[in-house]
Amino acid sequence: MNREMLNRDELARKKRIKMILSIIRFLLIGIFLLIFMFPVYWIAIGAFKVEGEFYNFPPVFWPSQFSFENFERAFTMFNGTKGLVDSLIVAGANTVIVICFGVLLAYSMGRFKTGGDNLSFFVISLLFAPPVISAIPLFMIFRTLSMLDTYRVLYLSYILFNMPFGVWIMKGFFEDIPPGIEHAALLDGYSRWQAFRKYVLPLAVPGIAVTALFVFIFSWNEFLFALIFTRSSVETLTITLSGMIGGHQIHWGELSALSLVAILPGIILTLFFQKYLVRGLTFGAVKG
Amino acid sequence: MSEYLEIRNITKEYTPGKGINDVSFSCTEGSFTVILGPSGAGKTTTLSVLAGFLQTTSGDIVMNGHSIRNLKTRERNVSMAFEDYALYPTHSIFENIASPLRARKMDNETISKKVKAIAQLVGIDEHLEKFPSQVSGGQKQRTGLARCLVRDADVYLLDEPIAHLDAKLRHRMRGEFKRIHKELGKTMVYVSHDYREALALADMVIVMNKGSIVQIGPPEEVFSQPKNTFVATLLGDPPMNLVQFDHITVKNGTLSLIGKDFESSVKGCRFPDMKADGVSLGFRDFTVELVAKAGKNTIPGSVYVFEPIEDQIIFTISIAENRVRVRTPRNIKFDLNEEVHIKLNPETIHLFDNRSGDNLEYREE
Amino acid sequence: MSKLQGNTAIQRSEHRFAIITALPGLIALIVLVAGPLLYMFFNSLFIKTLAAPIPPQFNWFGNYGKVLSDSRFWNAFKNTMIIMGVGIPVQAFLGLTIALLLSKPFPGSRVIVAMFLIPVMITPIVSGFQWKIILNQRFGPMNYLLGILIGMEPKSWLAEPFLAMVSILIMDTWQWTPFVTVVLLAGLSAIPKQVYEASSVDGSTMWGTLWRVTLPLLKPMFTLVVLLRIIFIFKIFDPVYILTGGGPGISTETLSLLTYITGFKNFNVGITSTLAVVQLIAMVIIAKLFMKLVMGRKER
Amino acid sequence: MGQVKLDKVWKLYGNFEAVKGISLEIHDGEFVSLLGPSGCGKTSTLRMVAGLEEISRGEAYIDGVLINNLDPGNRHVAMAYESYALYPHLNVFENIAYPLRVRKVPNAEIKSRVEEICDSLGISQYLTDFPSALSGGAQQRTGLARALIRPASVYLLDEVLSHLDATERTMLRAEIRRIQKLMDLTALFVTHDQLEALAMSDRIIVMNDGEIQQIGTPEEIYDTPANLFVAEFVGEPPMNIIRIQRKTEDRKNYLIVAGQKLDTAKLGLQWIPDLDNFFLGIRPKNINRSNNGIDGGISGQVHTYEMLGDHTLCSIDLGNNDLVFLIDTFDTQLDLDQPITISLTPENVLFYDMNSSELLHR
Repeated sequence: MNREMLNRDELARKKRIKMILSIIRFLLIGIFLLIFMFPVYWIAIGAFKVEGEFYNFPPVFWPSQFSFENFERAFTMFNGTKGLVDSLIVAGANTVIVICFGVLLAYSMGRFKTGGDNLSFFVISLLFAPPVISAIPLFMIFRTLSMLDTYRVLYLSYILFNMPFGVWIMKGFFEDIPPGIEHAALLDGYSRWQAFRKYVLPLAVPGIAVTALFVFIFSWNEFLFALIFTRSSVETLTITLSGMIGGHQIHWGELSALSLVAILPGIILTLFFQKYLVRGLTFGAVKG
Repeated sequence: MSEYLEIRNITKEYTPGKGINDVSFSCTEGSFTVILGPSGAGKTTTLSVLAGFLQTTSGDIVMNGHSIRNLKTRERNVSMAFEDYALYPTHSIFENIASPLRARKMDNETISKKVKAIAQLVGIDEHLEKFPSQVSGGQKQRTGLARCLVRDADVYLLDEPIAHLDAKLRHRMRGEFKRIHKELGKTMVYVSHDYREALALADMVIVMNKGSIVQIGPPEEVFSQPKNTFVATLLGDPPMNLVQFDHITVKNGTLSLIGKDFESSVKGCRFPDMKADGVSLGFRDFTVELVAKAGKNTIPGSVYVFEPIEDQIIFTISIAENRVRVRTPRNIKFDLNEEVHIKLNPETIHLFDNRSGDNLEYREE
Repeated sequence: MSKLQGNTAIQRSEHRFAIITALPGLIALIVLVAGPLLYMFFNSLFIKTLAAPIPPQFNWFGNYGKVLSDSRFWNAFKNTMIIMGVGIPVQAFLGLTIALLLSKPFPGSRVIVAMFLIPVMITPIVSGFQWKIILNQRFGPMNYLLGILIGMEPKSWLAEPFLAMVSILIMDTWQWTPFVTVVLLAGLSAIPKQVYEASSVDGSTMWGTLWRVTLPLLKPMFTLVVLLRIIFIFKIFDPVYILTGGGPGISTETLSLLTYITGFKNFNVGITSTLAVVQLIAMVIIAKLFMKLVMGRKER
Repeated sequence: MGQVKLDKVWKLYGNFEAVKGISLEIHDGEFVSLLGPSGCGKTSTLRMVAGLEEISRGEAYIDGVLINNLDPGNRHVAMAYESYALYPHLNVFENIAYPLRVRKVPNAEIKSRVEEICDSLGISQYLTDFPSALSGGAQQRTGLARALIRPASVYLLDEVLSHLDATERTMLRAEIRRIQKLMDLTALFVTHDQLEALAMSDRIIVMNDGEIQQIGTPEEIYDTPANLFVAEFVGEPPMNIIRIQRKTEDRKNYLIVAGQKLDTAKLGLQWIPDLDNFFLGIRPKNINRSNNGIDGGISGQVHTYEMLGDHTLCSIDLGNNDLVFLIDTFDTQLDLDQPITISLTPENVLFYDMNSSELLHR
């Protein structure tokens, strides 16, 4: 009986320690979450502040009233609408090009090892190279072709970083599809091309769709090439944003409002495609 | 019956450990051939060469009198079931089975009729509307089998078609295969690593190891007259026992065995007179008896361990460095490390050369 | 490659299929990507500028010598190294801590992890801009919060060289620690549960298991994440451009920023191309390491 | 010392009852198997003994000490795992040495003890290899060595043979049994393979649905399964279970089997249950092919047959797809659908209740 009592005590003590540990754990998670979410919160809250609240000290952590006038002004007075539309055009066109050209190359590399390790290495090197290093030669070529400040110049130049990315990631998706599927289709009496169209491509659709989303967001977020290759007739969202910070007076409210719009696609990808996000960001090295 | 499918001296150089080397065999029309071997033996490579996924480095494949070596997979009219099923995840079970018929542009009515008939034969007819991800492993395997059998092919290739089923289902499917083959009467080549499937199903067994053919023969022959120690230990559970001896002599049907610490002799053997060094004696667990005292045709050993299995006991006996397994009735009792004697049956023992592993009395016909 | 070297008709047709499917993408890659890179290498051998209509002058490898002896290049190199040398260890430590906190799933943990990840996919120039607000000397919340929490005097974060570098490190750490966390989380989830159980039955304590089992098994993931961070820091441009613009002076100028300024503020084509080639070579070496790492893992 | 006692132990996962109040005892030096299909609660039971799962209700004792609240490391148990659970970053030597390193045993002693245990398990040549370079058999030997290297009250073996190929499995099976007997270890072994349980155990505990179905020696379990579950689970091929209807005419008992009327006396049965409907259980080995024409035979036709070397396994269709299996050493070739007559060995016939599925005794 005595021994049992001892055991009861010990059990209670263990339960207590376990509880304290888990409280500390969740407290720490909460603190980290707070820190990492704060900048995003600050943008979001800033978008709804009225003009004067920006210059208050201590800063306003919760606006007295939520106003939509920053959004209104960002879209009407600060070129926000053009930025939005141009970003959609450029990112959309680039995504279509990269996926259409990339899918077949990725399939060929993934299934037939076309080009072997050398081509893989070539693609991955391009993927890792800082875009700024291609800016000068591209600028000179585009200038010679009189393509500066057009839509074409952007969605073509974005191929530079998006094509290696798309090909590399989709290659991984095709490698995940067992070759037995095609063997079975060949035995059934289909040609290579039919086997690809009828059985392999449908299987790869989810992977291709997520890759497309990535490519779209990378184009959407792009700033450097847009800064160098376009001037006034084309103006993507990132340029609109940087324009707002460059002048004599920074329009904090409108900037926050437009920033909030700009980061939405990325946030959506993060929240709904978490599994693929890790795979994409590690270039397929971690399969989420 | 003529040779329907002939494989002539096929060699496939491939990544190390996966190729096949100078493989030749033939199948008569309507026969059931089982290629038996451990993993890495080249069984699947052989099938892939027959199906046309892999191209031979040299050699020829002749079907019905014509070489098919230079035909593409879809021109060969062979059908195949895969070990990992290789079903199309984006299509229903029905469409999976219908796929070979769709490729041949058959009309919907014929397709529906044929698919339903074959689905019933393999027992998957209740799941036709489902998708591969919604059915069990056994049902996937049946689907793959149905897709393979639904069309009229010259040869059916079956790659470990029941390997992933649980023991009870595997046992049942083995029986079903026999009936399906009888019903369809088609030429089938079946790959397996399980000797039971080979013994139970085959007209002819082809034993492969490391990319080469080791022995070809009817199942009973491969079991009772193994060409070498590899075949002897591949077939049977437990595998054939082997005991190594330094010298042996045979004279007038008396086999004298000389080991490290002991000598024995077996009278009444069918072996011709000979003298040899480094020979293994082979016998199966159910052909010998365990006795307490040395006597005629016995060899001594000690009990390493004993395991009761069902209504029998399997004794593992140490004979010098060798361990052999002997099956006895349940009433035989010996203790751990106790000395015992194995009484051999001179009719059912084999002699193998230690170095080459060859059966000393095996003759190629 | 060996699979494609066919001699039979079938193999030739397979080969043809592989090439035809690869061709469109390959041409796009070569024309748009490889072409300019070759042109860039060609340019790096000339004294050439867009600022004045002077004919280009062939200079062998003179530009390379000039770049490698330029103190501004070494300053940018040093700054890039500082971001790597300080940022990556800090992020690795923080990332591991958070990964360990999150490693045991709890209700809602997936959502929490997803929220943590938001900084990674934020438009880079927006992250530069938001930190510009937060670190604002007069009305930014950073000075306010540090003031009430630890009683620190308000600092002019972006105006002093040292603090400007700290600001960039804070921004980079904010944006990339969550990335480190999820990669390590993936690594943690790949460690079989039974290994931990074996360790506890074997009598090891929680800390002992962390040191003897968890950390050694996470090593490949650490290597991967460090390699990827090095690549990303080489590329970093937008947020630094917005937050400090390389300033004050050139105290936070990175290699990417220097390349941009040389090319599009000073219009010096030859030197810019040279800078670009140097960075490309560094990347090729890192790509080789990455391939080895990824391929090596596949074999296991 | 090595005794385990479970007293009405429960494992609950939310509302799911994985283990339903089982009680059992394992004696010193005994090898006991927990046998059952997956999901029967056998692994949960083992993990509760190891301390890897909390005991929801009831009490567990090792050597008389209540262990409910002890950490796994303090229970005097050692364990080997189905998937080996080796430390991938440590070589074979360090894997085996791990429990000793944790206990801060001096290096020299570690070295000699590791070498000794590796010798007896035949893995001395792998000491510097990493687990990923080893065959399944060598990995499992390493796992066993890690468990055996330190003295424990009870050794817990969780499906340790199920990932190995047939040859390695039979070899290791014999070696575990030998080491256990020679060193007089107490072992609790979890398996779903009835053959392993029969071969290795002193006693077998058959579990299903979180409850104990039968506890007994291998002979008892095989010869007289306590209910239909055990009867069908133990034995390969499983016991034939035949639905029987009893009829009494002219004070003679008749059994109706698949529509065939059979005379009890001629079947040689000493006793039959006093019920109208019940099941008859008979092992395939105890069915004989009788010569045609003998009374008391059951007739049917060959459904399939397989010659498996030393024996032939044959399934007989008694009509209505009621299949029975029999094992024999036929010399003659059989044909599919060939008519055949079979008889049962009377002393091996068992009867089971139709409702409770329990064994019926005289």
